[in-house]
Amino acid sequence: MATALQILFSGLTVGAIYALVAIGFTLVYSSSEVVNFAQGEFVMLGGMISATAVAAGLAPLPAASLAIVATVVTGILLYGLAVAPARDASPIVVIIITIGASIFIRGLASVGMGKEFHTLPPLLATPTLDLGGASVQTQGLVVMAGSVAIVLTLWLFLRMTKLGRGIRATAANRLAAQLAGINPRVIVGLTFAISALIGALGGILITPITLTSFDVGTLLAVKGFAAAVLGGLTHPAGPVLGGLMIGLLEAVGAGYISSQYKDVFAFVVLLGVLFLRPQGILGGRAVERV
Amino acid sequence: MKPIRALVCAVLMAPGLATAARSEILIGSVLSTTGPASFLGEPEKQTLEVYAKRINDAGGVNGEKIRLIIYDDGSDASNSRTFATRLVEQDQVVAVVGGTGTGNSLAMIPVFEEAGIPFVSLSGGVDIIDPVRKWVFKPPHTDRMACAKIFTDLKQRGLTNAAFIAGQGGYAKSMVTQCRSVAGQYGIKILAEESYGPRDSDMTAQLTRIKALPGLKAVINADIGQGPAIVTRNAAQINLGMPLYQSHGAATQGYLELAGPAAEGVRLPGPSLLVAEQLPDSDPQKKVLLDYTAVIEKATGKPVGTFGGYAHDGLLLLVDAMKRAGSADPAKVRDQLEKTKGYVATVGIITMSPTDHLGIDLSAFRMLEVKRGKWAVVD
Amino acid sequence: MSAISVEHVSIRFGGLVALSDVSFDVPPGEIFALIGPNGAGKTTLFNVVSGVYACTDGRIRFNGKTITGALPHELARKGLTRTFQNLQIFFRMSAAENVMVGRHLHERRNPLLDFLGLPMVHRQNAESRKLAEELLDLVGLSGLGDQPAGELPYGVLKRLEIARALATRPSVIMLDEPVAGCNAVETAEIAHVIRKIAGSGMTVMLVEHDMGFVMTLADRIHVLNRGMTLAEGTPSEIRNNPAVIEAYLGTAKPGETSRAHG
Amino acid sequence: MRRILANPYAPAFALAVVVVMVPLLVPSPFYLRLATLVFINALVVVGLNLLMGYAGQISLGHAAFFAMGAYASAIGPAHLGLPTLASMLAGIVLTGVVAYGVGKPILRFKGYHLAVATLGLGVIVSIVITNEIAWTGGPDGMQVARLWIGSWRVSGVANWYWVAGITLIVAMLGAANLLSSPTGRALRAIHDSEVAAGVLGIDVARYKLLVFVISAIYAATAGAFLALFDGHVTPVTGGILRSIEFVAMAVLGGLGSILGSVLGAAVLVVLPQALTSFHEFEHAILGAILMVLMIALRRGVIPSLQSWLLRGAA
Repeated sequence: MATALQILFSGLTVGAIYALVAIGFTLVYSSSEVVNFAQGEFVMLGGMISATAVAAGLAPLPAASLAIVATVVTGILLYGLAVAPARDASPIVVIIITIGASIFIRGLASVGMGKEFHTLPPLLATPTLDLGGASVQTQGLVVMAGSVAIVLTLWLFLRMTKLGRGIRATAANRLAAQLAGINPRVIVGLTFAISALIGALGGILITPITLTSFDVGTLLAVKGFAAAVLGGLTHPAGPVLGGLMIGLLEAVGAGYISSQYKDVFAFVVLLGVLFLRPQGILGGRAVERV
Repeated sequence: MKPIRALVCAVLMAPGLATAARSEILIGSVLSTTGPASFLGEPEKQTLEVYAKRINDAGGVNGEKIRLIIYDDGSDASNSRTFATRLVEQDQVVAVVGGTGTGNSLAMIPVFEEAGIPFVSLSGGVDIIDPVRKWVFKPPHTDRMACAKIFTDLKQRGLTNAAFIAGQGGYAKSMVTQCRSVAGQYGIKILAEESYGPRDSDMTAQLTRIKALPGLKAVINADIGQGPAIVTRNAAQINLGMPLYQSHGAATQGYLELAGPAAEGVRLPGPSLLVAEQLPDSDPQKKVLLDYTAVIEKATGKPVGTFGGYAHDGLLLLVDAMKRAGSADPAKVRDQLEKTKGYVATVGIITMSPTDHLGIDLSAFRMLEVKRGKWAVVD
Repeated sequence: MSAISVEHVSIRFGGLVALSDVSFDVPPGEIFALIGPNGAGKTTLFNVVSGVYACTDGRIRFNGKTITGALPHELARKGLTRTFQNLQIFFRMSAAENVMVGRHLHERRNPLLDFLGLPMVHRQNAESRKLAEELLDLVGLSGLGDQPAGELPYGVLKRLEIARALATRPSVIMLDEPVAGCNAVETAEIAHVIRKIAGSGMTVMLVEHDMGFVMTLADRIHVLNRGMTLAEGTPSEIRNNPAVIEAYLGTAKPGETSRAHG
Repeated sequence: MRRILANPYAPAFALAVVVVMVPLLVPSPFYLRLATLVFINALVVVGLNLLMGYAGQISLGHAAFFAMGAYASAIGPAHLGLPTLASMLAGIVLTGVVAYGVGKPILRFKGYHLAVATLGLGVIVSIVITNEIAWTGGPDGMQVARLWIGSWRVSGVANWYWVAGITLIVAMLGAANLLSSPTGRALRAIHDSEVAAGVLGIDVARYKLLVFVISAIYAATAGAFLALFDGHVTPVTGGILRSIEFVAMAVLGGLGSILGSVLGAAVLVVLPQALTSFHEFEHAILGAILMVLMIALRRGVIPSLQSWLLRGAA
């Protein structure tokens, strides 16, 4: 029982990390149909800049703020300089541009901040908690709470504010939104900024668990992308569900089946789910129109 | 079609810009300074650069300056081979020191063997020098030696049932494979071999599974990078309740910082480099170790580690052989490398022979334990 | 025996009933029109008959054989093809290549021979190309064969789709709004083409909002409203049917040209 | 000009000229190795372009097929006692069979789902290669026996340059043949409109599977060549980053352009060599160049240049 609970917590912790990465993917995708493969670099910048600033003597809070501001600026620059100029290109070309951007950002980060691994102190003073015979990292709970809080805040923002409604309108019908006086370039730029913010925040929250280095973004982006697609690219809660599912599958795979083949297990189940629900777990039903 | 042909030619010509001035000794190096093995490759690169400059500042080798040409293979063995070809054909180096991962070294060896250029590998795999190859030498400890050191310690402590948890990189897999092959000789039974992915952030599921094994006495973690720190923290988190061993891949200051208090009591086989100050003054290695530590800390502001030490030993072995040969001629340098005798390096005291291109024995490793956040010698 | 029999066909999307218990028969060689206000289910019915959608209930027969649930390419092989309301042109090909794709079923197609580029493949290409030119001539697009399809105007593409469908040598051709967006001259040309192909014995089913076009061309007309059959009969019967008049006046005028999904 | 650009065989002819010219122009065998690597990568990318650029189906897992060809050529002689040539050919056929079996279910996916499914395929193959140490040597890889064809020992760059170059030319000719045939028209039709292809009698699922298998065979052949050329193979050969690199080559050169595939491969193979003089800025510059090229030539280098040239000529 305690073993099962321990494995459950492991899965939830990892899943919450994937979810944090995945949220950024879905936000940009739903407003622009672009999959931004540089999302992982936002996560990296959040963690790396904070850790570098802390190592340089800054207090954690200013360090985190600096990291968030710098990452958001990066997100806006990425949109303004690289994605917006290619807005009429096909999605695959935009994806390659974001991959180029992620190589570029990673390259600069390795020069500017070195290739060593870094960590950040956990948010809470007690590092672990005993729950029902299993031990869980408090930071894991922070990450879970953080991803739920981010999704809720995002949901409220999209529903309750004028800007948020503008994003939703652009997502639903770009042309109609444009006719209603919404500038889609501003809106998509905004979603890049917000997804950079979420990425940076995520990077800061997960670093005490995952540790960080200049190249942490690549594999996180791959897992986050899978989580986003699994959950449904357009549903706000999709990434959380998708992330948690992949995390749990990996933990169950590692704990009960084979730790070498846990990713194989997770991917096979993931593909099975996609067969049954091609629109993703929470995605809306899509009927092809001809 | 003309512009395209011109373009192809222009692009193909581009790498030809770097040509050698003949008054220098060109030493090539291919390292994994990006990709999964960058944790090893980066300190190797820093060490090579710092020491090349020091050697030149001190007058060079046989009156000539040395010039390093370092390429990053991105941890991809096919790239290593391309760069090895480039070093031989294009840059026309006289010797090569490098090869971060075992796979990278193995992929390059045929190039150097065919060209007749001495190659000092920095990788851990025993396959590199066993069987002995004419042009290939290797100062680093082999993984098998690390296994032997850990198993000896386990046996002494009566902890004969052990389990492995390892990453999926070359270092980790090679270590586990070699340990498995010698475990029987030390009377150690390996009850489980668990694994985790390259960027996994939580290994409690695997550790929980291991912890539940009946009769298990110790857990060994073989990996480099962030993996050992996370495993150490997770082991403390779930209260593993038995000794945790790391490999020499974790023998860095970075590991201590990342793992924090969770590392207390963790043991690992490490080079004397990490405990140089604790060595008695009579120890022949002490001066070399302290010198290396001081030089690197001054030049890079970063603490020394096992892998940077390998690069130090590799480069200086080559230079030593060149000095004894009185020339940089590849064949003469190779012969002198093979005659290296009692050379004091960070990994140990190296004595090569036609049948041994490794040149160190088990005494090169010390069993270290983390005590109050620092390395302490326990044997 | 009917060329097409639709028997009690219904289809639901989630909770939405798009077609409910629709039945009709189309005898061979007839020009049979489906009309109805927007959202009546005309294109959905086309999609069901041509195998693009699977119906929830009911049966469809083609020359007496049940084809319910068959895939589009299987129906094409049996001799049933169609055009689309919103153009489904192969924009990255030339006009002639579009029509040559329609020849697919009648070409020898062995990937290995194709890969090797044997002379017989080239001979066949030349043959297909010649037939494609003939069909382009038939729909009034002579000389446009080498034009990239992406650069042709809407009215031309409508006719290109008809030529492409004819290339499959169907016994039943379904035309979804063949003259939508065409000017009077083009409409007359297309009406002429449809008469010509029907005259050769081919069965034509069509959906069209242009009432003048439908009334002069169709042998019989089936009227749908909100997924259900409202009426069926000859053009003069339909023109005088009170239920049809009410349905149209109650929603939209018969001549409306909105492109909304049917 | 327009006629030359429109001729489907022009790219293969152009490459044939390059293949003959390069050995006369380059100063050292290192350049021949680079050229050979370009040919090998281009072989994968030409196949991938048939899949992505003509049939419109994405694959983020083609390195899996590349690695299967490579490891088959290594494992046959090492563990099964087969001659290298036989195991290479068997490996290529086997990869085609695997692509058929895997493609059948996953090609039902479209767009990003297909991307994730093929990514999953890549991850799975890569994990198997990494973990089945007894067969594959694990992350450190394994040695590959030399290839003998009759009494000809195919080794060294002088041999492999010609083998890879000529194979690439044949592969490009085959691709060009395919595209101007019923099969190729069916594939291009599927790209523009699956539903229209269907009502014209094209068995969409079958043709997707066919082109998936063809592209897998191209990749496996290239993988076998790389393994035999290098004499050593490691799991990085089949890693997901390699898959993404192939896609980047195809998109950079231009989807739907065979010549573009070769150019895309050439750029991404040669560029890292040319950028080594920037030392630690190498990767940042590579990323920046990739971005700028894609923004400026957003349909890919060759299609963008072609339309520019045509406009100039008109």
